[in-house]
Amino acid sequence: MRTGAAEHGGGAGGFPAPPFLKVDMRQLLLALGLMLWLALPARAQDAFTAALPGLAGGFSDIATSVEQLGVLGDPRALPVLRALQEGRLQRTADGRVLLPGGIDAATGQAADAAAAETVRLNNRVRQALRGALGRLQLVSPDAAERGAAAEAIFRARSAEDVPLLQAAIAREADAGVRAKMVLALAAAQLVAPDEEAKRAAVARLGAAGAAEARALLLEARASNPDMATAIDVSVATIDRALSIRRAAETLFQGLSLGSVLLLAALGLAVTFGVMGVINMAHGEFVMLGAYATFVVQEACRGTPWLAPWSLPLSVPAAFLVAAAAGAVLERGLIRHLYGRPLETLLMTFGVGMILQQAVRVAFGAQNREVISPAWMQGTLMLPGGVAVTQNRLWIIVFGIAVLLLVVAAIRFTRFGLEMRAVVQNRRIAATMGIRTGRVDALTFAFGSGIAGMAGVAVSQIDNVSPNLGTGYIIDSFMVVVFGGVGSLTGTLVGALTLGVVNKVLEPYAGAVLAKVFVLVAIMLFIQRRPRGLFALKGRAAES
Amino acid sequence: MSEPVLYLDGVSVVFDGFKALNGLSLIVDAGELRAIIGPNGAGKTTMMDVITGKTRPTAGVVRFRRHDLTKLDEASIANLGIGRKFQKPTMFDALTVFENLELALKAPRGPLACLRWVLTGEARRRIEAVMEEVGLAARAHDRAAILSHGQRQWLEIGMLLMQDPELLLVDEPVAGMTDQETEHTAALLVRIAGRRSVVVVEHDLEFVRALGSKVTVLCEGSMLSEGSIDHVQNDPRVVEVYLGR
Amino acid sequence: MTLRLVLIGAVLVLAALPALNRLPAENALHVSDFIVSIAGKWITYAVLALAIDLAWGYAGILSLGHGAFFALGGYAIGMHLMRLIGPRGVYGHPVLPDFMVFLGYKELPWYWLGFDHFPFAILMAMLVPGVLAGVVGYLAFRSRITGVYLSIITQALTYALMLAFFRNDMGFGGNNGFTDFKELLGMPLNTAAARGALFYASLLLLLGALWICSRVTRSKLGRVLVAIRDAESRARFLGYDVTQHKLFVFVLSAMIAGLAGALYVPQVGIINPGEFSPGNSIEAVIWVAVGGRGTLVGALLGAFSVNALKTWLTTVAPDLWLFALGGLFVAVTLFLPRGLIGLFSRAQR
Amino acid sequence: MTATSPTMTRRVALGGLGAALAMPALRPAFGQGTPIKVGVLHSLSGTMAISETALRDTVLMMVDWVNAKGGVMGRKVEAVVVDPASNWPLFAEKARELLQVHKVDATFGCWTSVSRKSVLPVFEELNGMLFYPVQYEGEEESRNIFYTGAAPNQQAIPAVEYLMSEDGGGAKRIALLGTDYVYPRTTNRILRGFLKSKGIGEGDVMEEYTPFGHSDWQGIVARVKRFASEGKKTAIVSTINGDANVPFYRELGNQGIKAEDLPCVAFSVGEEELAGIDTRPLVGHLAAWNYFMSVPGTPNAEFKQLWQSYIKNPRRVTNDPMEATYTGFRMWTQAVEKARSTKVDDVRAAMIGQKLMAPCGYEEEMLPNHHLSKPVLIGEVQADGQFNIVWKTPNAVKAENWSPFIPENANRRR
Repeated sequence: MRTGAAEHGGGAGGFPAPPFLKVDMRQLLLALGLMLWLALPARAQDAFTAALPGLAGGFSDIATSVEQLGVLGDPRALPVLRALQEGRLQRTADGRVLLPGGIDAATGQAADAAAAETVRLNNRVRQALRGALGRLQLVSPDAAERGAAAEAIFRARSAEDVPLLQAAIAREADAGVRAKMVLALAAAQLVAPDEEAKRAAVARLGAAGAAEARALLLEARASNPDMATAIDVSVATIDRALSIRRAAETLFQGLSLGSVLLLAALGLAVTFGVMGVINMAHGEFVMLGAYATFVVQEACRGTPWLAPWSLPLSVPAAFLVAAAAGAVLERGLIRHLYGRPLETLLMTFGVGMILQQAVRVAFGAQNREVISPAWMQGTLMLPGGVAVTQNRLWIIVFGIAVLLLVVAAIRFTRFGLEMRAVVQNRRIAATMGIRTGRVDALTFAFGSGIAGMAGVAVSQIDNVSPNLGTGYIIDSFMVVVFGGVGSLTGTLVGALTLGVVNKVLEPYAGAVLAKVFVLVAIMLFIQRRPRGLFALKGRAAES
Repeated sequence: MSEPVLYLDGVSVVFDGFKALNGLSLIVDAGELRAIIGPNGAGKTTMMDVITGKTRPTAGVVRFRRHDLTKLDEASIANLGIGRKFQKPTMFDALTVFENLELALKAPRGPLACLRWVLTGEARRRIEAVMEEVGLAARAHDRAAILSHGQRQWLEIGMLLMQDPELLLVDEPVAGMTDQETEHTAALLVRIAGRRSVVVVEHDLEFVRALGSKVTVLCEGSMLSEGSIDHVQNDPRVVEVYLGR
Repeated sequence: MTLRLVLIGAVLVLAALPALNRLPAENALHVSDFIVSIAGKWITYAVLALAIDLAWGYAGILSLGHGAFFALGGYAIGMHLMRLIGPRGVYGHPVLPDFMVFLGYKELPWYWLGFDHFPFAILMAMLVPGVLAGVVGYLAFRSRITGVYLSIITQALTYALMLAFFRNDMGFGGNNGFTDFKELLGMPLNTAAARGALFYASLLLLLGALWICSRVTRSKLGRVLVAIRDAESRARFLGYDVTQHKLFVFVLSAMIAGLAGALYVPQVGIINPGEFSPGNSIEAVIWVAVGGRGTLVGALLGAFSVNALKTWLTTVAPDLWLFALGGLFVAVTLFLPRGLIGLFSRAQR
Repeated sequence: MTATSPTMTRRVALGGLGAALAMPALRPAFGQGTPIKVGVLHSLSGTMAISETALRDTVLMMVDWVNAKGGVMGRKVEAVVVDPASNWPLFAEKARELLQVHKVDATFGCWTSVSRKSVLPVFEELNGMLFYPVQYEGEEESRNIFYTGAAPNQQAIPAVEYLMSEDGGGAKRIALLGTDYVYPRTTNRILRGFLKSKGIGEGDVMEEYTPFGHSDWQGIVARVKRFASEGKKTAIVSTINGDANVPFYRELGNQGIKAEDLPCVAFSVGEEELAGIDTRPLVGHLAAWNYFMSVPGTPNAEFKQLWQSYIKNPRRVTNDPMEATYTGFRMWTQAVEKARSTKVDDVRAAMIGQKLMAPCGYEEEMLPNHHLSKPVLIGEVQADGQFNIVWKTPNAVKAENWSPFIPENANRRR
């Protein structure tokens, strides 16, 4: 169900503009453009107005117009193209094109916008638009915008861009932007007729070591048979760089999968590892956490200054919701079954069924949308060109933070002390005045709450649906058993090992077989070490 | 002289750096009755565990006749002819007295053999005889779960008898027994010892005296003293660590 | 004794179902076609429950992967049924099943050979689960993996099999599995006669499984299993090789489950990897818990009552039945540790 | 007409109680005759509940709709709802129950192919009638099933043609990503045949399958990026099943794959699936369907209005399978009226040739092969989770359930 994004799309109010579209900047450019326009010869004015009606036509007309507007160098084109990109350009039935505010793009006069409709885009238009805007923005005073323009030209390159870029490079002061421009220049030179420049470009692209450069080189190889050897050398250079990067990325992917497993398993490491309770509803607690995230997000939606913080706010909320559910489950049901782990297992399976259906009835069976905040979107470039996705990076950080939190809670708090006391000797702990029932409830609530926090992370990468939990329960148990029941170190090492092994195997075996191999490997491993990697010795291992 | 039934030499067991047994050596001859005493944590139960295969020694030799016990699992060791009675009487609570004894009865132990097993008249007579001996004939069809502590001790001794082992390891057999029962148990063990070797671990010195056997004193995982009860009671080292307290 | 009488009565009623179905519809004793068609399925579930009870109720082996053995048996007979379709498939290939034609197989994979013979397929329906149980059981029991650890391992086993069977490249039809069966032993399926025959075959299997299980549980082996269940290490010190005994009963149980699966598939007309899903295995264990484990009658009672309840509730309360069923599982484990059968025996005392 | 609350409607289905309880006072009086029963066989729990509950609601909405109009042949229509719980053998059991116990005259149900395959023998044996509303792989034609979703030629092939066209970006290399089950496998096989006929070599096609509910797409998306770096314009064709799409699209967005560079066209992603995703990073990716909620025109406006007032939520989306359910239901009522009978054999005969101005804005017709003629629409994802229709066929396309791109269909038994 679409609840929130429709409001966003309407664009009337709270939707924050991406940074490069800041209004002041646009006005600045507009003013700059107008000044230049006044100084321009009449021929260009004609070409500009001549290109405009195409924007009111079909997609291919629009694309052609956009390309024309891009090469004209006419500053009036910039606001038109920008409006087009933002979906704010309108057209009327008689073929006039209107800027936002109902201004006729050709005349600059206010026009009747009543019957106008928005000009729609398709990918071909978007592609043309990117190249055109890139060319126009190469002179932008904003470095980030120039950088983006260089990247856009890199993708849209054509021979005509060569002089444009050469001029821009000469002007450029920012080293990072300059490097992008140099690369874009190489890309453009690759399709330009100058043979000498082309050879240099091949070498430069090879040194860049990027997958995009590789694509360009291979594309050029077909049309430049005489340069095949040089291109092959460059491609081989890129491939070498890429293979190292790929290994690093695989490692990151493994750690990322591992951190999700860690989060899902940490709560289980407490409830199963410390208390010996097999909670088959554990996955449902993760699900509750994800739904808590959704509810907090919805609650924050009305308050614009709060909305970006909904995800951090969800963490305590998810913890509390799942912990409360856990405490109720422990006090109400599980405590009657201590010492009967198998019955607990079956009973909690029934509880899981009930929780799932309850959420389905309350929230509907459809997926719920949890939006990633801007700081969790996109890719982060690490040194060496290793690309890591932001959301997964944050989940790794979150996983480590939760682990530290758990360790700290067990080591350094009164509750942790009482918990350890009860685990080691319930009777003696009771005689020393520890209310063991309360400690049991708190411990279980703590483990469940951690599962809830895992739900916050999972909501960023997976479906938020009533079935969410079922996908994590078996993996979590495998992590805990593999790592060693009752050992947090074991859970950490177990989760990360399984994640990395899975990701290393995946390209060779496929996603399914990789997982099957891992499961079989764990089963065999447990034959050798029935107590797991980091076996606890002594009393806890006896059960 | 015939070879010893049980031969332990330099046996050590280390748990997490703690030495439960420390170079223990012990020889038990055929038909011998041996009492073992020692303070808590002296390694008595660990020694039993090593002999019966529950715990693997870190170092040392453990032999039963010619068999190297360190290479065998519990079931194989039991089938060689070593029976064990636990400190805390352990049996199968869901089964009756009769069934517990039937399971202990020396017979083929494989699953198919058990499936085909038919209770012959002779086997029934043996079980009934043992039930008489341990005084549980009247409770033959009661589930073991409902027996009193003393009766459970007797049932476990009965199970030991049914196994017909060559070597009996008996851990604190008279805890929870009346004086009369204790005497009866002592007499029973002495009687058995003629034909079999018996190792008894016990705290109750009166009982040990009643056995009239050679006594080994363990302390901190190794042998402290060995000899008659009078000999060890007068050994100053024994007095210091054990009796003196 | 009373339980046995109830059991005999129940079997007689079951046996009479197809006959009662022939009565005119207005007769009070008339049983609808629908009941007859699902009763056959329930019987195979009951056999699965018996198999689980033998391992769990008597030997204390709580396998959360018995659904895997059931499904493997089903796949074995499913392969046979697929072979029997022959040139009647959509693409008219004389040997290859449709899905293989479709995925571009040129010839049958080696592991499909022999399944055109019914005795071979039935043998495989027992042997494949048996061998798998043997290997997994040997490894697990030898390493003394017990209790919840064993449950988790067996659950992972069925999960891994589910993932593997979902792959189309395995040659078992992927997610769609096998459907569109035509005949078995010369009888066209999807006729009342075939359903009757399969129903009685299932009933025979149930009786056979009951006989084997009670033969085991009433022998000394049964008492050894109980001994192992309650005090495994004590049984070892008595000289019982626990690994062997557990393995014996686990393999036997897997083979019974495999046979149940083999009769299940022709009756429901489909086998697909969903049968391996861990939830299915847990549900089957819960039938046993609901009925009362450690008594064979309890397993049967549980399988029939839970499935009847599920059939009824999924129609009368399609949105709420999970609450009812989940609540039942919770209530039974909390208040009726000995299951429904515990109610009866309590009443007897 | 939709004064009936969802809970009350449910109760009708639930207990089979009379309509008197649930229907408001201004309900028209029904003529003679017992109610006509329709079965609703959609999973309300388990993995498929995500997709199927909306279809259950659609059928209940249509039952209300037709009753408000005075029923069919003056008889009231009554829905029997069951929950097959995403369990395929249970689908077969419930189908049998609907037909034998509840004696329904028509059934609306199933989503996955395997559920349809599971109930097919039951419907054939008991001569029932099933309306199947989801796009599927074809290669089937049962006299007891009416397929109101798309066959592959009504979805997949036009979409790929579009990708290869100038407007679509002129793709020369295609990555086929799918969930490992029969619909993606078949569709991709058909597409491979099609691509070959268009001169695209084996080396320029990548095919990868993942399990249901696959949630970790990092590796696969990275591999697709690498596949795209071979110097030819590349596009992704996704037959990824519903649930796995959310993590897949999140990964696409996060790895910075822009639709301009590497467009992804999906066949199983509709408005409902997008409702679980932040679509802003995905603008420009494509989907091919026979209906989008954004289709202009009166039939669609009516359909949307009907749905949103029934479900009492003005923001609930409609999607293609819902439209197919709607179309199937209306055609069924037309056919019953035409045949003046609810008997399966009569209605089946009357169904062929039924026409309806469907919400997709085209007139659809039930063909003798039990499939519909349907238009093909290609939409681009917009920031608000709706689709912007960028291409459509001029007319409704006839369904080819036996694809000419599968060579084995030549020696198919008829």
